[in-house]
Amino acid sequence: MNVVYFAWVRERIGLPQETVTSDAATVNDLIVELIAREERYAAAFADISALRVALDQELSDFDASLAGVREVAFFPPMTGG
Amino acid sequence: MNVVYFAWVRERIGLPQETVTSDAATVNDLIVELIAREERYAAAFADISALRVALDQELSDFDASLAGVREVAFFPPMTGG
Amino acid sequence: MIVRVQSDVFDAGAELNSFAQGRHDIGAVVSFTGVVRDTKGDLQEMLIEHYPGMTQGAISKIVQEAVQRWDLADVLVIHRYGPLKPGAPIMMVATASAHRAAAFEAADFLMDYLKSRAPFWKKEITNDGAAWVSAKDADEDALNRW
Amino acid sequence: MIVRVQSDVFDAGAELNSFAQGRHDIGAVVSFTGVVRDTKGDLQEMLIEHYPGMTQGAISKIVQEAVQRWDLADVLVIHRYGPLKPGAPIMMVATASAHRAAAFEAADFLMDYLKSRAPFWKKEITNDGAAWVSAKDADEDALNRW
Repeated sequence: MNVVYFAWVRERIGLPQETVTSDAATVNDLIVELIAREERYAAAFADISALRVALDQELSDFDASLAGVREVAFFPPMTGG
Repeated sequence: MNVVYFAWVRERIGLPQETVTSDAATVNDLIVELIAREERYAAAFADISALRVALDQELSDFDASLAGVREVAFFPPMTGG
Repeated sequence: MIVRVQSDVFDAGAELNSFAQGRHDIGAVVSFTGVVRDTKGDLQEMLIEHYPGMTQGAISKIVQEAVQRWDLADVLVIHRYGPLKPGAPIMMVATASAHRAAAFEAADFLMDYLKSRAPFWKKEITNDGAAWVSAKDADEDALNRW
Repeated sequence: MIVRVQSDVFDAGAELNSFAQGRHDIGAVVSFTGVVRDTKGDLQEMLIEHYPGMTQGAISKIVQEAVQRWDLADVLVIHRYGPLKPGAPIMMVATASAHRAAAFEAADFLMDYLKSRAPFWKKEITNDGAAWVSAKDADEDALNRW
């Protein structure tokens, strides 16, 4: 699946998007996998309460299922307007 | 003193302003005097609750004193905006 | 702070663009434009009468009240009188502030007070005749919000 | 209903004038313009990042919600991304309705939701360095008003 990052999450991880092959059942499971990869992921996901997640371009929750999901996006709370 | 009328008050009385010589102590007293004059004044002042009064260009009350007042204005509730 | 009472038409877009222009301490600009409405399609014109000796002062007092209540960088009020055609702009309010809540609330407040405390009276000339627009209880009640 | 997401500058006045133009069932138009604020005078630019695949859809959903809640004749949302200079317009909302309360409330609602639910992130480049703008608790709390 496609994983995309925005704002300081993108900066900490050091890339805007990547293809991730994973059997993670939920967003939380995926985060655990990513954190285990490298320090920069651990830094980006250190405080989940400071993050938001969208699944296929819809805001979602960290315990949501990834079944059938093609794109996961991680970013800080939005600051539009 | 100068007495001015707006909107349907002006239309009922049939003139936009007039000079009135009166010893009326309050707005209410002045209205009693005007009503006694002619039917068109009685028609204009038939329902005081549907009227507003301004003294020297400031919204005021019907029991306000006329001492020193140079201009009294009668009109329906405003519909600006 | 600008208050203009005029019979001439005004250009709401041009007013918005020149309002609070070039200031860098502003984050939010709110505008309200009142337009002659003709829902039934039978309105020939709207006639707006006002009290020339009182209008400017009454509006300025309302603006001063808004400036005391909210942190505003600038305020604009334009209000027309005379005969207006359907679709024509009647009046305009604009507020500028560092933050959006102040700009929104002040514009809303200004409109509520201009509606019921600025000495204008509207008369509608329709195909069926002429009638003064009645003040609504809801408009008077709206003042209690502030 | 128009939603535009663009890097180009827009002309708020021209947008206001062409918005809901020629309609006679409208009595009230409210606009909000967000501007790059530089209170301290040390801002070089504001960088706005967005999520291209999501932005248009997220804004359209917010607009649909507003249209369901209020009796609106038209809605306009423009939001920019990319580098913006101090004083530049960031975004604009306009609402048109028969009555002022609906126009005001819907514009206020749209701003609250665009602030916290549209996928934009602001970064300020100042003389002292770069920093992402933090979301405020007050902005999230504002959603509870609706």
